[in-house]
Amino acid sequence: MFNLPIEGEELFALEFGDIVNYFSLYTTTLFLFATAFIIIAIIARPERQTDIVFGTDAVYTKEINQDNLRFQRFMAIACGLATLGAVCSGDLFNFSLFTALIGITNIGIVAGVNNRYVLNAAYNYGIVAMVATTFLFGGASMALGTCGTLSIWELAGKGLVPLAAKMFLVLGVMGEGMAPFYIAKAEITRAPGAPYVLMIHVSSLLIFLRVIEIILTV
Amino acid sequence: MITLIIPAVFIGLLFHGIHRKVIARIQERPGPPIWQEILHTLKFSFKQTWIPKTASMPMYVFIVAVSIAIWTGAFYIVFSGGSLLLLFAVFMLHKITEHGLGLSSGSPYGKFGAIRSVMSAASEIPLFATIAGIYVVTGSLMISDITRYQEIHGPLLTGAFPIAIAMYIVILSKMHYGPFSIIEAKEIVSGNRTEHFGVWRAGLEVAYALKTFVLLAAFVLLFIGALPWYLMLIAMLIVLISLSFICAFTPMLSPFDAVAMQTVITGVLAVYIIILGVIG
Amino acid sequence: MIRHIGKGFRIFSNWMSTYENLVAVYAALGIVVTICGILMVPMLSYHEDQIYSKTMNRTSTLDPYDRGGVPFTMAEIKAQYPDNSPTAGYVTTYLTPFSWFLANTTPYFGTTIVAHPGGIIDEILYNTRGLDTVVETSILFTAFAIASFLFRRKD
Amino acid sequence: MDFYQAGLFCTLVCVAISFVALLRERDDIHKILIVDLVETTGLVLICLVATDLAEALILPGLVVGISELLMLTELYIRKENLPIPSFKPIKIEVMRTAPPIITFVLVVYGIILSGFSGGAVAGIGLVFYFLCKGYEERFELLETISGYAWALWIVAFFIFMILPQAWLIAVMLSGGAILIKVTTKMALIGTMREGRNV
Repeated sequence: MFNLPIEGEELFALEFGDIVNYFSLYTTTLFLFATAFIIIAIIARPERQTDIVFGTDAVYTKEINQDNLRFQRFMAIACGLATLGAVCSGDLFNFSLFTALIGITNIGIVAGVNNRYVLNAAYNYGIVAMVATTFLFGGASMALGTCGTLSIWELAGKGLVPLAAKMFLVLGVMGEGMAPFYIAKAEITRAPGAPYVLMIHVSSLLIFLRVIEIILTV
Repeated sequence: MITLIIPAVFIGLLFHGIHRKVIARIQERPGPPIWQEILHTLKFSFKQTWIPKTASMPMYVFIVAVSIAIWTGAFYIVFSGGSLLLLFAVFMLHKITEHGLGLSSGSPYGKFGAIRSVMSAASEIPLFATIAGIYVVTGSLMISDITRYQEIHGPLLTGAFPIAIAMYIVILSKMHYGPFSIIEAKEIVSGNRTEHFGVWRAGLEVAYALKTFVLLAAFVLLFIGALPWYLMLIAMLIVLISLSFICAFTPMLSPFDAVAMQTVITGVLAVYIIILGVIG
Repeated sequence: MIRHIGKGFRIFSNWMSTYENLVAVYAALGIVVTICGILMVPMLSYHEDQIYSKTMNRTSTLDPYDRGGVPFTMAEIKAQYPDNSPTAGYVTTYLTPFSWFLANTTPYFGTTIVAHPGGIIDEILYNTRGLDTVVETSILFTAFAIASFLFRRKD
Repeated sequence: MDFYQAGLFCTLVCVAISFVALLRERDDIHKILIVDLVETTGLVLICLVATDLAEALILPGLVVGISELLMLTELYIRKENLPIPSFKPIKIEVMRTAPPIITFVLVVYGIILSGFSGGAVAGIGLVFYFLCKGYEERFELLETISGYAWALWIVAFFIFMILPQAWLIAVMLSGGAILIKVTTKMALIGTMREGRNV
């Protein structure tokens, strides 16, 4: 495996045909973190949001629909699994596919919420997530065209991948994970179901961390 | 290494106290004694503790544990000369705990704090500029390699000044009472920490003290180089006091302005890094 | 002067804080990056030594579906890690009995005259790039789950 | 300038143009159409590699685009609270008598074909049947079958990876499972009318 002074030593590699997944100290940390939050999403009850009735002292808690809750939990777990895949994938295209899956499940987590603002924000976010796949796949395929391979193992440390492909990958991940585009994500966060909504942020930050490792490595 | 954590926590808490004191003196108030934050933490440790009925149960507790765990990990990374990328990861993961703290309780104030922390996601990106810049300059991301590089080529503070600014802004946006600390603005009570009291609050204070200590230590190690421990503490104190001055003199920005400001800074730094990368 | 800068900044931050503008912000970033990409095109050159390079045997009766080798044996595919998948080609050359019959008796299999579907798995790289296939179907599955959940909500 | 560079240049220009369209568009429903355009240019970027691998990568790319489109349009309908159009079934005699036999033929032919394309053929048969005949929805049943078939297909993939000597079983498993999966998924489209969910 590559021995670069970037992310700590390699721990173990998992082979699936031409796609070799690997775990370094760095990716293992991310992996464990995502696992912890998947477990939390599985076992935690959602919080009950309290609202203050304006102009009075009355406080009421919102009820969460049971069907919606199950669906949200399913999507949060799917999102967590996609994140696990994205942080350990050793192949550029496979990474972009996992990232696209994260984008979809993120919208799924809030899709069932009956709030106009949340749905509007989710819709706008969805459009950005769709457009971002162009950059993700474009970045991966430009790397393939100019280097002849997609494997991060083969590319590591050689600096062959052109800057344009790297920029495309980063912009793609920014779109899928909404990394610095704060506003729609802040609206989405208003949705109830804290353990599941938190998964949106966990996944998007982790893929952002991963893509940074990738562009520094290849 | 593990035994060093306890003094680091106390020094971090003391730093928080000094930070409050400096701000108070600049604003011509007497201010609390500098060990006030230590007393706070001890007091919270012995207060009654329970979990709010509306909270999302395991998550409410778990998030405090995660907060302590990641900063303990960061402490270990910085002082064992580990990867800077891992430190960056910890810093981003800290963002998650900020969201989680606010979201887990169900309180509207906590929720506001969490939403503001989601909005200010751009505040983490300058650290990426730091990392990319340091990698371009030194060719390594291992903190041990970077300190060795500085022994040969002199401190990075003079060699790569804009990168140091980026890291400084990152630390500034994490300081209490700073221009960017919209998460803990007083109009939303204590922001995302509103509903965490008793032992949970004490745990958070410990984690935040470690955070301040680790960030300041990382700044000194990355831009000035390895120093003996007493000089290092003095250097950290100087950085802290300079931050306190900024916090005392600047008003808190309104949330969207704070975020827009951070976005602009990030954009400028990104352009700088790309230029540095292309030329270098 | 400072007042104008402050006013401009306020307009900027107000604009940024409207989520209807989100798509436009991303599109603007996309345009900038794409233009950077266009400027860098002269620096990108095609790498000739590609994996899974394309070879077409026009005389084969299996023409568009022919991946080399006899079905159910090893196919010669230039894979990235051949030692990880020594059995590549076991599946990729599989044909349904009917297509096998067509291919053996007529030269028209896969042409417009007999536009007959290929094998069990049309995806040529199921064996070597299988993880892609898994993720791809998971994506479809998830999207379908979301769409049907939204479709069937009664409230 | 070789062919790849020329192709890349043209495609990137197309990407930029489509993004200009996205930048100027204000209407939500039109944004979806433009997004489809943008995705197509992304696929062209993959095509430019022109190897068997590129061919294998296009399918996932296409699927991602289609599935996101499916989800977003549904989200749009939900967001805008659009009512689902109701209409009376057309009363044509042939639509009551023909479906069983046509569906039977198509399903049998699909099973002979097996695999993905077989599933599509059999699925069309079922879509036709449900569109003409079925006024009651059987979402749960179809979904369950489809889900299990999908899981079996993934199991087959892992057999290929871990136990390559058992490839024949895996081929049969995946061929059968994908047939059922595609058939049921397409049949679900036929049931997507506001009927009763049994």
